[in-house]
Amino acid sequence: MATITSLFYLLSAVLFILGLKNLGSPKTARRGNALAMLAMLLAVIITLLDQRILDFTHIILGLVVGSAIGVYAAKKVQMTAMPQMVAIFNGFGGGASTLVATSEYFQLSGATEVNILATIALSILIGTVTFTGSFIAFAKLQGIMKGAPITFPGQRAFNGLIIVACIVLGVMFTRDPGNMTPLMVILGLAALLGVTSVIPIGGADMPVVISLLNSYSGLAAAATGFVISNNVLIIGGALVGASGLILTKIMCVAMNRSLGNVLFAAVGSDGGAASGGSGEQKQVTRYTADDAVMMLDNAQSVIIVPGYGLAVAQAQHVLQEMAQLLEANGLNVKYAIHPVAGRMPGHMNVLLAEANVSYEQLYEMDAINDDFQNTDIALIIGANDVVNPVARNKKDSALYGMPILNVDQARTVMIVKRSLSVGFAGEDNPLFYDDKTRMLFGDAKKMVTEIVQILKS
Amino acid sequence: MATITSLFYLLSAVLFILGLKNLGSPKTARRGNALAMLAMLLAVIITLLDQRILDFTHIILGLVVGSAIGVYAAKKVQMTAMPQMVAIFNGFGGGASTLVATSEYFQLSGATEVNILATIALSILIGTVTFTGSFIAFAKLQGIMKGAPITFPGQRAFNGLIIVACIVLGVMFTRDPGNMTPLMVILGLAALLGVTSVIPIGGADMPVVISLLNSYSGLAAAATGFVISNNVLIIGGALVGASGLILTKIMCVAMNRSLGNVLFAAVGSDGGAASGGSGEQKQVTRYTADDAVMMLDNAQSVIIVPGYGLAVAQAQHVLQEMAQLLEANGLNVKYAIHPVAGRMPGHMNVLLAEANVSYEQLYEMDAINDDFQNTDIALIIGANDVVNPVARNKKDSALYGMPILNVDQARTVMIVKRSLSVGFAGEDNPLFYDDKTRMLFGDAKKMVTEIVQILKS
Amino acid sequence: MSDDIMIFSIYIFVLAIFIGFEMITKVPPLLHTPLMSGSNAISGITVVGALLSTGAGKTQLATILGLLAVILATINVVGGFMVTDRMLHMFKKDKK
Amino acid sequence: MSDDIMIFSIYIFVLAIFIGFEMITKVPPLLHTPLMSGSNAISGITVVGALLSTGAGKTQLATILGLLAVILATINVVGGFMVTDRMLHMFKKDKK
Amino acid sequence: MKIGIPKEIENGETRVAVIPAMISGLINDGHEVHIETGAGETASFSDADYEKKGAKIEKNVEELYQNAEIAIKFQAPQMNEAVGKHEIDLLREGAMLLCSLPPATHETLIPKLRQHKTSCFAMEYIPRITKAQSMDVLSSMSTVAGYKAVLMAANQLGKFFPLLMTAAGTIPPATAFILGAGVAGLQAIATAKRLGAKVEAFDPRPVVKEQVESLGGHFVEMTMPEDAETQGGYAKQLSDEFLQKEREAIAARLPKVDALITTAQIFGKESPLLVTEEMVKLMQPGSVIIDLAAAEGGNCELTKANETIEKHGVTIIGAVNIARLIPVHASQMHSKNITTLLKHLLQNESLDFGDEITKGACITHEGEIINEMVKQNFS
Amino acid sequence: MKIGIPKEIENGETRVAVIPAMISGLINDGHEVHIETGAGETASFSDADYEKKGAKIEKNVEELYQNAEIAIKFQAPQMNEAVGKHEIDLLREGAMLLCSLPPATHETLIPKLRQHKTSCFAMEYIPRITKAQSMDVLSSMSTVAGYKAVLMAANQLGKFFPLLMTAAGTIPPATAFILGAGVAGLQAIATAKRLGAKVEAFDPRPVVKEQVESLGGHFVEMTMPEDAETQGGYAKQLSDEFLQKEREAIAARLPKVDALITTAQIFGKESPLLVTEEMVKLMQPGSVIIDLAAAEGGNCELTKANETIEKHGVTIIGAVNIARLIPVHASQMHSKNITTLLKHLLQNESLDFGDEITKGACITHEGEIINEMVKQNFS
Ligand SMILES: NC(=O)c1ccc[n+]([C@@H]2O[C@H](COP(=O)([O-])OP(=O)(O)OC[C@H]3O[C@@H](n4cnc5c(N)ncnc54)[C@H](OP(=O)(O)O)[C@@H]3O)[C@@H](O)[C@H]2O)c1
Ligand SMILES: NC(=O)c1ccc[n+]([C@@H]2O[C@H](COP(=O)([O-])OP(=O)(O)OC[C@H]3O[C@@H](n4cnc5c(N)ncnc54)[C@H](OP(=O)(O)O)[C@@H]3O)[C@@H](O)[C@H]2O)c1
Ligand SMILES: NC(=O)c1ccc[n+]([C@@H]2O[C@H](COP(=O)([O-])OP(=O)(O)OC[C@H]3O[C@@H](n4cnc5c(N)ncnc54)[C@H](O)[C@@H]3O)[C@@H](O)[C@H]2O)c1
Ligand SMILES: NC(=O)c1ccc[n+]([C@@H]2O[C@H](COP(=O)([O-])OP(=O)(O)OC[C@H]3O[C@@H](n4cnc5c(N)ncnc54)[C@H](O)[C@@H]3O)[C@@H](O)[C@H]2O)c1
Repeated sequence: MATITSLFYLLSAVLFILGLKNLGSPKTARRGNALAMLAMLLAVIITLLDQRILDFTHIILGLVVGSAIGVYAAKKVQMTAMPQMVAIFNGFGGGASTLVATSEYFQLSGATEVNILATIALSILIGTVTFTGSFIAFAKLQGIMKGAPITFPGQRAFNGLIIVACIVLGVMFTRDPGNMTPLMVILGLAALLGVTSVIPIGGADMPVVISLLNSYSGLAAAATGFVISNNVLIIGGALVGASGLILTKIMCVAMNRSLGNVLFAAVGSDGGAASGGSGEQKQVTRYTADDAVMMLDNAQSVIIVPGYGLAVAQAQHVLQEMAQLLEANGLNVKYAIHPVAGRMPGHMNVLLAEANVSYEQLYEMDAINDDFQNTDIALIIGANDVVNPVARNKKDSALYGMPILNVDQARTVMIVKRSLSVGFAGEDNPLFYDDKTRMLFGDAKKMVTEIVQILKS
Repeated sequence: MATITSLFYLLSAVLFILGLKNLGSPKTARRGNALAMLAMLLAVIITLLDQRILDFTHIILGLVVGSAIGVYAAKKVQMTAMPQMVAIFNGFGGGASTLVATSEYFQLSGATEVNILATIALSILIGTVTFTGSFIAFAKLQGIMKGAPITFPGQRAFNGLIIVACIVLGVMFTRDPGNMTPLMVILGLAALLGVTSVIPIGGADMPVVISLLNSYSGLAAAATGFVISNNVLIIGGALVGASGLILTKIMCVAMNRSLGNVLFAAVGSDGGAASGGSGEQKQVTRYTADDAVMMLDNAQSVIIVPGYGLAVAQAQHVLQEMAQLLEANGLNVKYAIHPVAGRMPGHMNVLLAEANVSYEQLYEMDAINDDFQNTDIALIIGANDVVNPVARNKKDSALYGMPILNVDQARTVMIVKRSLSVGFAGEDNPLFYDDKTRMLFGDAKKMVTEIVQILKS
Repeated sequence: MSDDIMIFSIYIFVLAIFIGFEMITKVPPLLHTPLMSGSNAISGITVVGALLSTGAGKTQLATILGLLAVILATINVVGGFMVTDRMLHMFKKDKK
Repeated sequence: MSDDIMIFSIYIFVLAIFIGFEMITKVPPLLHTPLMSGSNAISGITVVGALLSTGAGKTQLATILGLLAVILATINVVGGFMVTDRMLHMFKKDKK
Repeated sequence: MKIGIPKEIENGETRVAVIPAMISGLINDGHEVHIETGAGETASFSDADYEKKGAKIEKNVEELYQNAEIAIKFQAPQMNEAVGKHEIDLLREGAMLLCSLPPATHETLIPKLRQHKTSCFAMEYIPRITKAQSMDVLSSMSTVAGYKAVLMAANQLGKFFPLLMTAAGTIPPATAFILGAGVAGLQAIATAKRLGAKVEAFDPRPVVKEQVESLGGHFVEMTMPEDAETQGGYAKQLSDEFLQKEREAIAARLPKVDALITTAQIFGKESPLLVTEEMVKLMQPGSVIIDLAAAEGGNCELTKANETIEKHGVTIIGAVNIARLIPVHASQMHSKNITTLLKHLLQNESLDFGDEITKGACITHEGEIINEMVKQNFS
Repeated sequence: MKIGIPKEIENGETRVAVIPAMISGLINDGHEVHIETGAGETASFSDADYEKKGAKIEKNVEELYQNAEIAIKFQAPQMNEAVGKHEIDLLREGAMLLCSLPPATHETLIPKLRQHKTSCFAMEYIPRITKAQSMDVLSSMSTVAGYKAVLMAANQLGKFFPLLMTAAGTIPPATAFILGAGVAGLQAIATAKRLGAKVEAFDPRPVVKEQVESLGGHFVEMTMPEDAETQGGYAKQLSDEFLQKEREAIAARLPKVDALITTAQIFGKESPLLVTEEMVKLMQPGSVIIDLAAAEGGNCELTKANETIEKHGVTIIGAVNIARLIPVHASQMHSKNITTLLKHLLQNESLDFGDEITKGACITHEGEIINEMVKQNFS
């Protein structure tokens, strides 16, 4: 019987592995989630069949209550509040690990091996840090707590001290498991550590912290697995522990930060990369080539708006390659040519002709300006003035009165340029800070080449 | 003590994993091999420290003799004979597994669990199939045995029958472990199975078979691990078993075959894809874009020879991108333009100018023909007649007397075209079958694009 | 827990860690949150421990703690998977 | 071998299989033979079993078989790693 | 209002101020359009084309002028020999006149315009600001000229422009050297590059380097004693010291240049002398110089406006107004420019001299000189 | 041997048979080269350039011919009005003559050549086989002509070739239609494409479609009643039925064509009539036709060889020998072709009429007609 159970747990573990693998790639993510759900269901069912379970009342109560809350929360939460929801769920997971370990402690009978005791302490430590840490992250994101870093002198030393204390207490605990004081102190210190290690981190960095805490909660689960000698816990926990760490690293890389910098530098503020205007902080949405491809994958139509930057980067050939790939993927691709794009009349025409873009794909401003509103993506490559909305309404602007391309009517605007700096007319461009705009910072040739590569793979 | 040993074995297992991972990518392969060696050394040392070992004489004898033979063989073997050497080593590995299992059988004392017995039988079965199968593969490759498939009616049914018989015998054995006859019959049948399952496979497909047998020998080692309850054997064996299977699949894909087709179709003949001339089989070396990049990575100079196929494929833009990447990697890149490449005077010039290839990189035939001999790679893209050596010496050829580019003086010649078909003049091109020529079959644009992608990643 | 089992558990842990490292290689930023959420739900596997603690409940305290654990873990699991699914749904919305 | 240990061994085996599958993804054809050779050398890990069989040799026969096993496995290991190294060396030859 | 479009009378003019396609727009704006018979002929537009769009064909030019509240011309007014009267004298008192009015004509024409109380708007005085780009006839004609200059050079040269590696030997690419990379210069760079020449360029404005390179041209660097860029896109008369250095740098390249296209102009001033006779001698026999600055004295010492001469084996084309050699499209662009200006001027009830464009473009109005620059020069 | 290179006397000829750069090669092969004074002038090569390479300048053309064992000319021999003698009569008895000898000249020239026992080798009769590509002067001159034809068309057209989207409106691209995609046609396609035109092309040989597309041109399909390709790269005289269909297909495109370049030729025959007067009327006023087949009657009914005419608003250029408008490089290519032929002819002690090229190119030798095709036509 135990053998059969074990083998089913193994099956569950295998499904977790497959689920996680599939979750990591856009095409299979939904299947991955389904596999992971299946794995969880299987694990729960096997467990319920375990002969050690004597009483089902509490179990059913717990499952029903938990499911109800889970479903409610998941349905109610707004898309924009996803990160904090994940944070709070994560906290619950960590809390659960602490509770299980504590519960197991109270069920210990007679002499117990050191390793069981040690993993109990470890499980409580990690679980509780995850619990309180996640709640701080939640509070910061939800606005309950100030997003800005909260620091006090000696913070890092203080945190270090807590960890040392926990280790000492842990050793004390394994020496004299009967005395539960050290365990409770560990619990308390861990709760404190969760708070003190998250408060110095800024709101903008919270997603990274949540990912890290997620990794912790996996480790907590694995530790619990050691406590109750259950392999599926060990495997599931270890998977999450490891993949969470990798994900954390990936997220740091995407932000151009190191993990150490995120955790200890206390620089995160509310916005993403902000700049431009005088004084007031404006926010832009940064995208990577990967994001762009994901958007393009889900779009049906794209209008490409080339500008002087395309010419400077000499990106016309690769742009044409990208357009061809997109067309092969079933997108409707057009080019919108503003009459004064570039630095001489017909500048864009020369470039695009060189790259063999068919004349049929080129539209002059008047012919295409009404199409933007029915277009999924306006992809602006090295243009600036010709899409600058100040031309419409800022009377004192040098651009005022010049007709522009209505890119802002497209569902999404993606802009490839190297920075937030101005174009020929020297006017700041509010489009960069628009809600529907995504900035792809980089040299046009490099960025489009990246997109092409991803489209191909 | 046992705990420590186990942990060291774990370390060894981890090193194996890292070693294997590194072995799979060109940049890290040598490090991977070193890590795997280290892992093996560690495993052997830990084992030697095992207190169960009472007598070292045989061990030392075995290690010394084995090492001597191994070193000798590894030093003597010619590069071209590598596949058969791997086959024979692999056979020895399988044989060793069989011997260990047999030895363990003779050391069994008292009642033994079914699972031990079952794994002994399994280990012997797989190990022996590997052993004899590898030797047949060796014999075929070395020319000791005819490379062509050897088939007899009912071969597959016969092999199936052997497997069924082995299972029956295995069950018998676990029922009455004292009776060693079933085990010995299994051994005999396995030996036969190794032979009968490899002889119908042609010489050209042998590398795939060796890879598959390699996977088997991993599984045999894992089975042995179960027999002696040793995790490092289980892990190491499982790693090889799984990765060997994947590699086998990759190799099949590279040959455009399915594994089933390789194992059962009995089509493999001596050559690779051969074609062309009348009757006599000529052999070409096929390369993939990956191979090409590996060669380019290790080269210092490349001369690109464009021809009419470049124009047809409109691959000029991506070719220029490739050249730029190669230059960025430190290669010396030149273009050699044959006076009549393409279909009109200056055809290549128009194309390459459109792609913004600098005039300084273009060399006319007379200016570059002497450079080929000092060039690592001549990369021919969609050209044919202009590099056809029959122009030099085949008097009755339409090309005879036309000066050609001396690409055959380069160290390696790589040719991108879609097939082995002829060019404008309708003459077969013996260069395709030259020893130093590698054919990259495919549309020029697609192939060069692939190369670009790999160069970038 | 015997030393043997401990050792085996460590083997399993280490191997699972390796798998975890290998599974995730290149994730587009838009998938960061869903992936985090999904793997967070997986870490709710601790529900198995909670069930055993509660069900086997040798003391009242242990059972209560176990019950709490079941509730928290279930929220994590159920909410986590559902939220992930919602997020993943979103990405498909434009493809008509 | 107890059932428990058998189960654990199976876990380890399965996890290791997964790792094996994941490790190798895209291998350029030129690396096929070296990779095969290198992983073949790894499968010579059976030498550990051979050493134990020989060293613990409870019967003459077992010892002899073990000795043979040691020899074969050692050839596999030593020869395999060396040959792999030679092949890998080759690829670097042009880089002066 | 009543718009009159006379036929251009300047010798060699082929363009027409407004093409048929633009007539409908004017009529939609409530105007009545009269056009002199045959006005579009040289640009391949027939009277019938105009009539189809709603214009009225007028045979008598005197009547055309007399009826017109607004007269639209391409070139500056001049003596109409056929009727023996100056075009300004043909105008109604106080009429509006849209045309070109280059600085050189001011001395004779402005007094006449003031006298007739003509509201004269000159295309070249429209401020070169972003929102006026669609009225910028200088840019339009420079675009045509830059393109045409390269065609003329390629057509004149006894060599190929592109590199050709053929069975009959290798033809090296021609080298085109473009002096001045304004609108015309950039277009010349792009066109020469398209045809496959090696293209080099120089301009004293440092921002231009990137622009030249964005077209695949090679920017020739030279040490410059001063920053040469001024507000509004005009280059100021550069110091003699600078020009001396520049000439040295140019001379160094000339032996390898097959086609030299010079476009260096300074609005309202004589063009800078960039190529002396000595320098022409450095060029290979058979080379070509297209001097787009010919009208303002030329960038080359030997240039004769409107003439093609050969000296020291080099052909020198004094290219004046060569946009007229592409009459169809030059007229199309001009029509767009001038009608956009008209629309701008008439957007309010009355002319709004608070408006930058209206004020800048207006030379005379009710007998006064309006444009500040002209006023200063004139007094 | 003694080589003599006279100055070309044909009216309008600018090219020279051998350029200075090729003289050294001839001298290295042991020849002595005499060239008539001023022979290279029109191609920008001075006597000094030739002397530098070792040629001797000869003032007296009669002496030049009398001393020459081998005479090398570009054009077919003709009456030299200056000395009052026919060039063949100037030749030494039994001399070798390398030149052009188009079929139309045969009737008058071959008897003279036989009479003087001239070993005459005609460039256009070199078999168009792979190894003779470096002697193929037809390909060389077609290359020049194809390029030049586009320049002429672009220069003549009152429109832009490329598409331009500007502040002064959008200039649509010109459409260039190339009939016949042989060497000249392909070069024209490439050049027009470079300049930014929309390019369409047609040729009855089906293999040409891929070639046109490899240059970015659009191949116009038409249903063809017969396969039109024959051995050796020549198109045979196509049936009337085919030509009728072809004209219909062409007519369907003409209203949108701005520049029509026709290159359809059938060696030794009159060129096929592809564009009738009716069809010309379909074209827009201002359009251009460059007829490269003008010398052999032209592909357009209205074509007048060597003339530029305007009819129905369309300019039709009867382009004969326009390679001479790029004298430098046309001469360079010809030099390479003709010296390669000479080298080939002299590679053995005596002329080897077993050799395909020697036999093919030789029109007359010791009084006999050698080339099979000529022999047949002549008897
Ligand atoms: N067409 C004409 O005839 C003509 C003539 C004269 C002036 N103009 C003026 O030029 C302007 C044209 O507008 P536009 O939108 O085409 O150009 P723009 O407003 O000058 O903006 C070009 C943008 O391209 C970006 N860029 C430069 N190099 C890049 C690179 N390598 N990769 C990616 N991005 C790059 C720059 O931003 P980063 O620095 O952040 O990358 C810059 O903001 C108008 O103001 C027009 O009036 C036009
Ligand atoms: N330059 C001139 O003026 C001129 C004029 C007339 C004739 N020719 C003749 O043309 C020939 C030119 O020699 P060449 O070496 O340039 O060309 P070629 O000998 O005609 O060979 C071109 C090769 O390109 C390959 N190809 C075609 N499409 C391809 C694609 N999409 N991707 C990859 N490969 C493709 C074809 O092989 P697959 O089908 O296997 O892909 C073909 O063998 C000479 O014989 C010359 O005499 C030249
Ligand atoms: N804001 C706008 O929208 C707008 C509109 C039109 C033009 N412009 C700008 O104005 C610039 C000039 O316009 P343009 O083409 O009418 O100029 P232009 O015809 O007056 O002069 C041509 C060029 O000659 C150059 N030049 C002057 N002295 C020279 C010398 N000694 N040597 C070499 N070159 C010399 C000038 O720098 C200029 O680039 C344009 O390039 C453009 O950037 C801007
Ligand atoms: N083997 C070689 O090396 C070599 C050398 C030179 C040329 N060639 C081949 O010969 C071909 C023709 O050479 P060419 O340019 O001297 O030919 P050409 O000047 O004799 O004729 C020009 C073109 O006119 C076309 N034509 C004939 N009748 C036509 C009609 N009714 N409508 C439209 N087009 C018509 C022909 O097909 C040919 O393409 C070349 O394209 C080339 O492929 C081969």
